[in-house]
Amino acid sequence: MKRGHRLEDPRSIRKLWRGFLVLLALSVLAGALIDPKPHFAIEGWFGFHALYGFVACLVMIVGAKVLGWCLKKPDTYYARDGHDD
Amino acid sequence: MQGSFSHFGYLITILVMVSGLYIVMAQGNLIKKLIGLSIFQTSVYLLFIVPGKLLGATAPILSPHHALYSNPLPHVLILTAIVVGVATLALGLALVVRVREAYGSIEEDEITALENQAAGPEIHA
Amino acid sequence: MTSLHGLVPHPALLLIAGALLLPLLRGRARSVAILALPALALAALWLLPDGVLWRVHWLGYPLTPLAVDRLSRLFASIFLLLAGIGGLFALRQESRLEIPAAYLYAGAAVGVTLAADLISVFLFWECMAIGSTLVLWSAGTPAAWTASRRYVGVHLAGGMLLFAGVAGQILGTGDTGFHVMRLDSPASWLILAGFLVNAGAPPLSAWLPDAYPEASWSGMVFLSAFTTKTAVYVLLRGFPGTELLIWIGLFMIFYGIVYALLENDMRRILAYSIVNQVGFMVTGIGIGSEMALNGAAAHAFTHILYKALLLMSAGAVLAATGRRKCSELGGLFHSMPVTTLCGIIGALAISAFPLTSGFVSKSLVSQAAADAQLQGVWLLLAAASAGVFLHAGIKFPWFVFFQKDSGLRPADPPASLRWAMLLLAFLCIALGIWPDPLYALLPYPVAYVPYTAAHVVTQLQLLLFSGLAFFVMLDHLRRTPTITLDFDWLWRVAGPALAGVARARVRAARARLARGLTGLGRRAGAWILRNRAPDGLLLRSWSSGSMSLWVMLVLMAYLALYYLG
Amino acid sequence: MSLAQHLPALQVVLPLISAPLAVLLRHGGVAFLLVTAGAWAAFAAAVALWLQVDLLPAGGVLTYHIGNWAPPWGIEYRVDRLTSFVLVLVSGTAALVLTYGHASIEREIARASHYLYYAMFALCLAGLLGITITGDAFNVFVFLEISSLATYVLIALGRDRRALTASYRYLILGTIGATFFVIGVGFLYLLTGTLNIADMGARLRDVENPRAVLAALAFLTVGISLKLALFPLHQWLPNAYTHAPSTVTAFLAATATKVSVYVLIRFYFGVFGESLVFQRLPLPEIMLGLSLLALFAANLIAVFQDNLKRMFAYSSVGQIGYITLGLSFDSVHGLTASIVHLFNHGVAKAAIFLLIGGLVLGIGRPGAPPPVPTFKHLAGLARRMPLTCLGIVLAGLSLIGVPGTGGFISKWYLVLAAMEQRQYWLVGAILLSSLLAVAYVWRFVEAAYFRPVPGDGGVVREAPLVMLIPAWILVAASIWFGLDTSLTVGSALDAAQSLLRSGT
Repeated sequence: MKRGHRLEDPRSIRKLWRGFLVLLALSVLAGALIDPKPHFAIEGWFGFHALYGFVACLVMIVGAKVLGWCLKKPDTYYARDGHDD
Repeated sequence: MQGSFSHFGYLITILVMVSGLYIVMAQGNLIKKLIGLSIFQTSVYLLFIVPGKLLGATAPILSPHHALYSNPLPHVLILTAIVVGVATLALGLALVVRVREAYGSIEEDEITALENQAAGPEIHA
Repeated sequence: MTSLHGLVPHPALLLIAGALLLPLLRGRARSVAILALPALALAALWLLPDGVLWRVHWLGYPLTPLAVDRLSRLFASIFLLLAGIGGLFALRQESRLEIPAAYLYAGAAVGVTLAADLISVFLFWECMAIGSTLVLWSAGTPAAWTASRRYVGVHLAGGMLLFAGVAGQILGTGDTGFHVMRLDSPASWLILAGFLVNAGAPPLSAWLPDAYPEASWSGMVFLSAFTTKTAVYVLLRGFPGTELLIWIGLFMIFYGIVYALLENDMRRILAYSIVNQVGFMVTGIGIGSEMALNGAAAHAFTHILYKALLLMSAGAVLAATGRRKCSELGGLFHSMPVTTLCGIIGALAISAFPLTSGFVSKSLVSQAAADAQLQGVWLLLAAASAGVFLHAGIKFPWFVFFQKDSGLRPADPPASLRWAMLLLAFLCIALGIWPDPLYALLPYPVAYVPYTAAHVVTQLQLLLFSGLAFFVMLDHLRRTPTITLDFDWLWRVAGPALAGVARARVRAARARLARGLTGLGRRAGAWILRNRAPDGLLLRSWSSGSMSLWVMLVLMAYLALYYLG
Repeated sequence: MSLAQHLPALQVVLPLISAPLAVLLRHGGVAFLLVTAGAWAAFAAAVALWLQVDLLPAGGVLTYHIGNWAPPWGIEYRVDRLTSFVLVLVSGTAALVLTYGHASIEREIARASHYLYYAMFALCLAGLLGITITGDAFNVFVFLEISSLATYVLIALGRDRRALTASYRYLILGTIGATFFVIGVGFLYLLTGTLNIADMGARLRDVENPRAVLAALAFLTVGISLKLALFPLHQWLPNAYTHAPSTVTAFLAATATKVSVYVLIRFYFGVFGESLVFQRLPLPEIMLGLSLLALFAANLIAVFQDNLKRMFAYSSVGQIGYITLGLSFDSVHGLTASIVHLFNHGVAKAAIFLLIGGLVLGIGRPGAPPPVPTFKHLAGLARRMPLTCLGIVLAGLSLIGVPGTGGFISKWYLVLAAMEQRQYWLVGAILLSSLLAVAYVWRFVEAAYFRPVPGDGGVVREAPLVMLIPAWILVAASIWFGLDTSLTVGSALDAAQSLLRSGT
């Protein structure tokens, strides 16, 4: 506990990353082994969900960023001018 | 002839009514206002009495010499109304005396100024 | 009424009566009462048979304040369950107002679910607004106070819409019963609008993240559970299959995700995610198939549990550190292992990870969208699932418990709080592994198996890769001490600003008007008196003189209108 | 049995004779006992009459011929459902206010004039009861003036010198109003040759001169509107309510304007409803416009008041808007709303003004003249006068129309009436105007509950029980009549149905 927790050790973080990537790969490969039973044609594509999840998140993050540029204010915004009264 | 007379009565009534109301509106002096109010009330007495009066008729006392009687009811009513009017006037005058004691004036604009002064921002209307 | 259930009290009224008596109790008696009240009410609920149990007449209308069916039993049960666990969590709350207020609030929510006529629904609905406002007040901070004013304003407005709608509906149909409605009259639109305000639907959604985070560390647990879920319940009963709701729900889903991504305050993140989750339910109601409605109901059930769990962990952090902003938190896992664990379980459940309760309920909704061949909706729901993992599933625990070390070392909360969290965490996992009891409670029979290999694998792919996206984009998600403007800007800034301008205008106008009237009075006086008194007698007697003038004016107006009309 | 037969006369006579007795005995305490006993007796008579009317078939009327002169020549007292409803309200409020008033009067009125206060109160009560019960149009005028003259004196008894000018202005306006009323009655008398209200309605059907009927209608409407403080003829009311002694304010707010509304209903639906011109007039439109003005303008002005009594006085003007709005619909639901609101608002307002009386007593220093209750005094008051503040808030909820309070019931029927006529915008207006009520009640809550107690707050005590109990009875009533509506709505519906049935 003196110099940080073992979870904060850079080495274990690297290990965690590796484990995570392996998990990702496994989940995609597992997709090949099962019958996807698609509701829609698009679902049948190999690794569709993985790709879709990733891309959708990117789009949402970027979208939020764009919105943030327009609408972000310091968190003292309402308190500042006494609007909050 | 009779018709124009009754109209004449109404005209007088209206004239008295309007002038009484006008005095109430236009005068700032509290006593003059009360006078106006009394004049205004008087018009009502006329309003009731005038149609009760028939030309050539007499007071409603049963008598073999007369066939035509005035309607007594309006007179009775107006007696009551006169009592009410006197009471109102008396009360109004008593109030004016008290107002004079409290404010040292019976001019309404001066009183209003004093009131607003005392009340500060409290009075809006 | 002769049989046993005639002796069973109305669960909602039982809880409300208890709430009103609670302030009289002190010490151990109070603690026992807090825990026993919801339990008694729950027992009462389950002793009641299905069907209409109470009929009363009020204002000449037949009311049915107590009627039980599968749907109402489901919602009433979860409300009472949560009231009890929330009471356990809030046992150490210093504010003596909060738990009575919360029980009043919970009781009213239960009352809504058990009422089978519109008037009773409305009465309990307003009671709920009062209870929730009191919960918010009991936080006792100036911020909570000002937020509660905005909150109560929105809810009164919503209540008015509902009131107008209910009155119109009863007058239009002559029926007070609360049944499925079609959007074919102004009244039903008003009712829908009133319901949607409480659901946190746009454009009035901002009240939720504005108000809830200002509640006390325990107050927000109560707030998260009842208002929005009661709205889901009434939508389920009143407007199933209304297509408009699909689009409103989808908007709420993505609104919640995007705003939560931008948010820095951990409790506001969770508040946005309430909107997001309610969006799933509203979408389900909009789809309207049996499976979708089951999904919406089940999701409301599980959501109440895991959202309460998340908010309890956030509340524990707040109570221990006094901080709410992600930019000031981090590394708390060192000293708060139980809280961290519970927060993670809640986060996994809200993300619908396999083996958690969210998985078994959310799947119902997306399966229903797929069954209805709504490909667009289905795709958006899938993206939304990924988004939920992004903003609530990873972001909340990561920034609060991990990321950089903030140096804070608060201890885990006291036993009553820990037990409340562990109980909820257990329920989240248990329902995830063994969903059959939940499925058995749903309004329609369930023939759905969530744990197929395909479903588990695809869901894992979706979630894991959104996790990847999170860590890849971590730099872009750095927390800044900012807030994001929302519709509430309209009434927090624009409204007061306009009012300020208007006030100045009105003041000027009043001066102008006074001048104008003065002039008019002068002219009128001069006109009446011909050349007398240049300074206008009418003005001088402004007070009683003007009053009499008004009398004359009104008389003239009447006469003129009568003779012309 | 003979006593029961004479109940209608006793109803008025009992308080009436207590007035001269009080003056003759010249002792405050004795006068208090006498007049209070008279008021309770009147209340008992009102309840007994209520029960008698209850025994009659629907729409039945009890009549009593004064001096055994048969109507339409003699003066007739008529008691139907609506009459007995208003009688119960007026006499009940009077009894409670008098019982409450002793402690408050001690502080607010010089001891030497106590017996006069009680005498005037008794006269005012007798006048109001007389207006309600009599079936003779001119008799209404006489009783109206009896109650008005007593009211002017009562208002002038306020400690503040502004009470004098308020009373004077009310005297001028009230007299104009009463005179207008009597002018209207005069026209009707000329047209029909009768003063009996019921008879008048029947004979008006055959009158061929609509212009004179219109004039009568206009004068009566304006005259009564003045007394009931319909916007914009309300200007006498705020000052009168503000500066009068607390008990007087409470009594007037609950009864005087309400009785005027009752007279308006009697004449509109009982007399003019029979005539042919009534249906062709833009009367509902005018009434509607003025009521809406009252709802918004008066309620808005109320929000910005600094003086608590003045705020609730303006709120009264606004609330009267609801009552006249109900009349303007000219439908059973609308009329029901008016009658119910007349009752519910009377109860809630009386409660509020009584509690404010206690509040004035609590914040005042002993010996000093009673202070003007402004928002400055309210800061943190809830902690020191919890019962008073809670009571005001609860009664305030009824003003807002929160479900579960009396105010909700009246709003409900108003909304129903508006929807019946497909005037949805009016529903919005009604609901929006209740938000204004929220605003001023909220101001009270904020000041009393959330502002810190000022450092130099002085000693503040809760009002004495003798004041709290009557006030809380009224508070409880305003809640009770929101839950159990069989009395209020039941009788209002009855009354509305019979009024409209006879009308068209």
